[in-house]
Amino acid sequence: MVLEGKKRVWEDYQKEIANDHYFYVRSCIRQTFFPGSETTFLRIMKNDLGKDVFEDARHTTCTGIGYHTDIVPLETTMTVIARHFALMTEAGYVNIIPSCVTSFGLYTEVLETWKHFPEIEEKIREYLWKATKREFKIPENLVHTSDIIYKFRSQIKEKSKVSLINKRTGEPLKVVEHIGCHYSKMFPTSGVGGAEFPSVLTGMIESWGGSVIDYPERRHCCGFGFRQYLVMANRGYSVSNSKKKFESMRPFQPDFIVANCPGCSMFLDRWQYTIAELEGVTYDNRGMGIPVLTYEEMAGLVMGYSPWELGLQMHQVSVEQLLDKLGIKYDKEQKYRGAKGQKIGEPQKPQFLIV
Amino acid sequence: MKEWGYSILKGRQIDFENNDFSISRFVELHEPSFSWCIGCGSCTATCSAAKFTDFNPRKVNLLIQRGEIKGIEDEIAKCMLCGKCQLVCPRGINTRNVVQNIKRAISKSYAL
Amino acid sequence: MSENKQHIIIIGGGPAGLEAASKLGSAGYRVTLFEKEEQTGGKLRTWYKLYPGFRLAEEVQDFLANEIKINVPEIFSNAEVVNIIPDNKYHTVVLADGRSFIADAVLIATGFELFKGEKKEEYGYRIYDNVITSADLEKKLRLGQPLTTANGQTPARIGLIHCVGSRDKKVGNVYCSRLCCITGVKQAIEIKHHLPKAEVFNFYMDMRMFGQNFEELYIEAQQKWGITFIRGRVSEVAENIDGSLQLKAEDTLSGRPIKMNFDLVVLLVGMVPADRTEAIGKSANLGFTSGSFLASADAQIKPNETNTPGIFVTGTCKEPLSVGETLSDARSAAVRIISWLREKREIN
Amino acid sequence: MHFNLFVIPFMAGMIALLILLAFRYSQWLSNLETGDWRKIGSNLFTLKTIYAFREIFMESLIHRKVFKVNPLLGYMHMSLAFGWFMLIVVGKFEAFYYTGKFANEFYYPIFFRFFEQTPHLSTTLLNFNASMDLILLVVLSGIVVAILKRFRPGMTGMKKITRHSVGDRLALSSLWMIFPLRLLAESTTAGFTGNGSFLTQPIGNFLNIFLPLQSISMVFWWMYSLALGAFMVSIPFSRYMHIPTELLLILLRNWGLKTNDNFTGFSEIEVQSCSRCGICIDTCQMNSQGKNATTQMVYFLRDYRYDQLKPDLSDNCLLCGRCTQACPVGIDLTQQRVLQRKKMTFPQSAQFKYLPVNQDIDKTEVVYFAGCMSHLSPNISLSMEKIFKADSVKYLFMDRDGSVCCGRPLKLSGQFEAAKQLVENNRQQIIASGAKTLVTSCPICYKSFKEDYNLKIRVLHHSEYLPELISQKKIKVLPTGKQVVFHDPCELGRGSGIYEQPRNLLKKFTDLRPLSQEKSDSLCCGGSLGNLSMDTEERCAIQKATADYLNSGNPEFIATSCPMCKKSIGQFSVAPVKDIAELVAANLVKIGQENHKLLKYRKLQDAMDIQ
Repeated sequence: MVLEGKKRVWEDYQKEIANDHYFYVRSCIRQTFFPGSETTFLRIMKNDLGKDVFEDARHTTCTGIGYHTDIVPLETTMTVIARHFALMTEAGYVNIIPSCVTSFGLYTEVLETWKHFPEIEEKIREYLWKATKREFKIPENLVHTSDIIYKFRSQIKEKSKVSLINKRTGEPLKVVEHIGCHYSKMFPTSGVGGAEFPSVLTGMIESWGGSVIDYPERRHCCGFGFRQYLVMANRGYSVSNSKKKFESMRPFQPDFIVANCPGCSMFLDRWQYTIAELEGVTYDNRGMGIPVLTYEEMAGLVMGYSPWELGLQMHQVSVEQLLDKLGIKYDKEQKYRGAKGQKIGEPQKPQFLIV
Repeated sequence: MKEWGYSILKGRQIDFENNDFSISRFVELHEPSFSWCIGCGSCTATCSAAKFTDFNPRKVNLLIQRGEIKGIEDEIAKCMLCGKCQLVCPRGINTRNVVQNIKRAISKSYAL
Repeated sequence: MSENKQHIIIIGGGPAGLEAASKLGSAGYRVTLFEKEEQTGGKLRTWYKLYPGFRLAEEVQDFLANEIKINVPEIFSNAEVVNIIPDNKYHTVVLADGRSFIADAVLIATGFELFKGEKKEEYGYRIYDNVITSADLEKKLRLGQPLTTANGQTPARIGLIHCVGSRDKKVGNVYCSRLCCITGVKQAIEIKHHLPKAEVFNFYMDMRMFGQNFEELYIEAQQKWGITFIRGRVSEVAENIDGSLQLKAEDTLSGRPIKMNFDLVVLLVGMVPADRTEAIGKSANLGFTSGSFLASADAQIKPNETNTPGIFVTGTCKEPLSVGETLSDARSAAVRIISWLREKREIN
Repeated sequence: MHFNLFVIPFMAGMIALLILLAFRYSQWLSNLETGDWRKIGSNLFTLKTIYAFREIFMESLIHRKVFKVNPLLGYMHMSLAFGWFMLIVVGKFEAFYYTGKFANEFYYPIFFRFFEQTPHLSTTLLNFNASMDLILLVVLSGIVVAILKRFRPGMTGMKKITRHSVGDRLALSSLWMIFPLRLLAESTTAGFTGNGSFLTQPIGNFLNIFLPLQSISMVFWWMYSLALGAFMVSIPFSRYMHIPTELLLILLRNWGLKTNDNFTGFSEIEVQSCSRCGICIDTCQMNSQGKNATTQMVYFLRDYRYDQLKPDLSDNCLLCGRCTQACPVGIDLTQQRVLQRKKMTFPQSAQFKYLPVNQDIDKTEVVYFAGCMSHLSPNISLSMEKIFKADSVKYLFMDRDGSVCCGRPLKLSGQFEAAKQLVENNRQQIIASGAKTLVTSCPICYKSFKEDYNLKIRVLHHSEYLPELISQKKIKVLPTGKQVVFHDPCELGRGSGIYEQPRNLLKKFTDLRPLSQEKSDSLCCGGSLGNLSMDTEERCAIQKATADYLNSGNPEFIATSCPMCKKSIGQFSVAPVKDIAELVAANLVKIGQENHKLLKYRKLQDAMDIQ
């Protein structure tokens, strides 16, 4: 691997990321399965970096799931997104930062469409007006929230308490970075580092002390695929894709996986359990699986936040093995306790996967 | 065991590194023209058997070369050995001997 | 400039420029040739052997150099032409250092560059250690370097990817570079010359074996050298933990995706016009093809003329051509320039 | 009692040979089919046995057929076989005359000159003596030819000599040694006793000048006996097994036995009767045109005998039948090849359940089966249809929409069971059509229909059917006067014995010219479905050579009656190659309208020429 070559590619794919004053749009999947991640993002942005991040509780789904499953027509999707832009405009913001990679992709797609077909934009403005009596301005800056963390990776590094280094060996942790397909595969220029060698997560991992694994199936989809997952009979297709990735990363013995897409984080985590139960296989050497983090969780750990405040107990593959490597102290007792210290109940133990 | 309602699929990808080339090697040894195919498809177009069933001599040849030999036995059994394919092959492939050697490779007694 | 000798300027000292220069020189014209490099010879200087007969590129270089010696045109090396100022009677050719020259006719023979392999990011050229281009391979062979992987091992399996930068709208080149196919066949055989035990696979979209003995060489590659041709464009290259490469393509003839490992991958990069061709062409008000090559006035009957009278084109600045075709085209250009200059003199 | 220790090697060899022969013969005979024994029983005491002995004399001793092919090679075989036979017979009579009793020690006549060293006085004995020397001279001359042939194969007309195994070489060397040693033994004895004749005596006298013959001669008698013994013992393990086996073969064959679809004891006897004369190598086009002299029947049978037969060799044969026709021993070589392929075939290799079973077939008079190959030469079936229509006969074109193969290609490849599936499918359809006549355009199919289908209706190739139509005045063809040569398709000619019908048909309306190699001697077109492993270049070489041969007299047309032959020859032929069906169809005239339509048909014909 010639790193210089990658850097050259990265230079070609740099994009403008606004410095402050963001209108934040949450993700359906992330807020459901990794609610701690979004909290962490806001906490880092507001408390640690002192940025202005605004969110409006009235914002809805972007309809991405419905759109990609052919349930919601494009005009509806565009109108819903236009409403988000209107909420942003009304709040006096120009920079929009979706938490979801699919939303990010969809926003990008909509803006690109309008750029080439202004008449469609006009039509959507009309629809939105008819439906809600709202108006909007096109966002000046649209980036994904992982782009924001990428932008401030050095500041986070400065304030960090933990490095992505194996405390016991002193070696950098080997990290698999997984980029959501909708981040840059549709519009390579809209992703940091492009579509083939995206550097948004690589940038974070490397500046926080870890090393990135470039394994053969790195580019491959996690397998989520809305249509595939939503219909039970098709889930075999979904899990097979994840399995392909795990098999490919296995020889590299990664310490953990990090993804910038909520769906990917979810499926790379959960499917490890499913594969273990179906076939009796895990892709680490100890039968425990490879821990999967969202980039917010990774940043939170680096910032020294408590793993249970980050919501790491919500993961299927247990993260304790990773916390031990990082040298992070944690209280086992606190894992399944709520904010007020009450017991929230423990999940059932899987048959094969060791937790 | 739980009822999952789905299972992990093998996929359609030709996994070259883990495929079985025993038939391919055997046929190539005994009939080198086996690997001269350029995929024009005239054999399949003229094939007597292909007129009646889903049989594609070009594809059988190719899949064996790629080491994809699952179910090849049933496929090759469809050949009537009439020899029309050999008459139309532009590369001069000895198609009947290819078929013959595929069968020979499959049958255990002549595997070596 | 002598009164009765008409003056022709040739831009580019590759095979096309040299061949036209010697032919025009032997016809008694005053010929001035500008070569941007230190030496003439163009890409021939970096190529090892030529298809389909495996003749040394060096021999053609020698042939051209000999011809030039006999017909003594004036050659300026390290002379980069920046633009042409066309005029009714004489055209002015301006060099980068500010000097300018006038001529009755100008022949553009600026040639080609090879498509930059790194533009096809998914193939990882200059990122993965064991991905090289066809030009890199030629260089290795010409210098007599052993064919090894980056860590000095003898590669057991080598893959050649056709159409890199050609027939590819995504990189802006919809045209067929047409010579990469036969180059792929030639190089596959050359690899077998050096590494008889290696397995060689070519991934192609179409095999365009248009030239004399090209198809025969393709057959030889299959039958004598056991080279495998897989119809399918490689979608991506990735690196395995041991530095070998995983290729993904569709084996379109079986209708199935295929995944294979290779120790060395060669990208058969296509031809694109040389960097300065566009600027020179624009300065002389010339037309361009879809691939930004210089357009002929007419593909059938005016292959070497342009839409600016007195400015001619030859060689690979107008389309991808083989060495043999380039030399023929240069001769054709020379003949056309001679007849055009005669007509011009008669009118005057 | 005549005895000397040196006779022991000979006697031991002789006894060993007899035991081994008895053992092997009983093995083969026990593998005969029951029907075979019935045939033997009913033919044993008939003239057939006498014919058999006549054939044994003509072929095993005189080698008439070899003589026909090549006189020098024939002489070699005859001088050895007949000469040796005569040495034994005359020697026996000599001993009988000398001792006055018929029963002597077995070895006594053979070593007569050792035991009877007194010079003869009676004229009869002197004549006997001279005869024996003469016969020995003849045999020795044969040996000389054999040795020369071994080192200069060209001189006997053989292009390639058979390659021998180690065992064969031992047998061959001992055989070559026998008669020179006999000459030396008798000459050295004559040298000091004077019991020799015109050959042995002068040599003996000459040697006596400088050699102590009395002591030396014993050495030669020993060596002579040893050579004889060695040869006897090596017979069952070498190609010389053919000598005793061929006698048995001729008897059995004359009693009506032949090799069918199963490999029986008789087939084994056929295999063992091969003398490896190598005539099959010369006659084989794969050798003469394809430059392949490694696959012929002589090698095939040798490899089989030594249990070393490989599919690649077995599959590499055109099955054209030229060698069978030429084989001086009369072995059904083509069938031998097919049966070995059958032995080497793979179980459950084919499955044709996908074939349509169409019982709902229109009843018809004639069912027409074009055959797979005709589909690649469609003008043949078009012509046949035109003829059927001219005849106004009700016919069914059975394989119009894609053909189910007749099964013969599979059978030729050895896959008898697979072929049966196809046979059964087609058979049902043919029966369901209710036709009284089956006509086919493909000789390959024809042979299959004839031999494997067990049809109760008439089966005709169109070369039989068309002349029938003409003689019954159902169709009429216009004479063209064109010069035509006829190429016999292997499966039709040698395979099915149809030589005259197509010729008679052509003579009716063309100027049919003879060829030097025709009928049973005709060349194979090279297209052959029988050969599985021959490469395309070699195939093309044969196709081209045959095409060149047929074109050598510059005919206006080359006529044939097989789609495969038409295609094979057509690729390389200067003159247009036409199936006789095409020629008939193109020159067809409606009965009663000959003059009226004459001009139009002439024009058609010219158009055909151009084409």
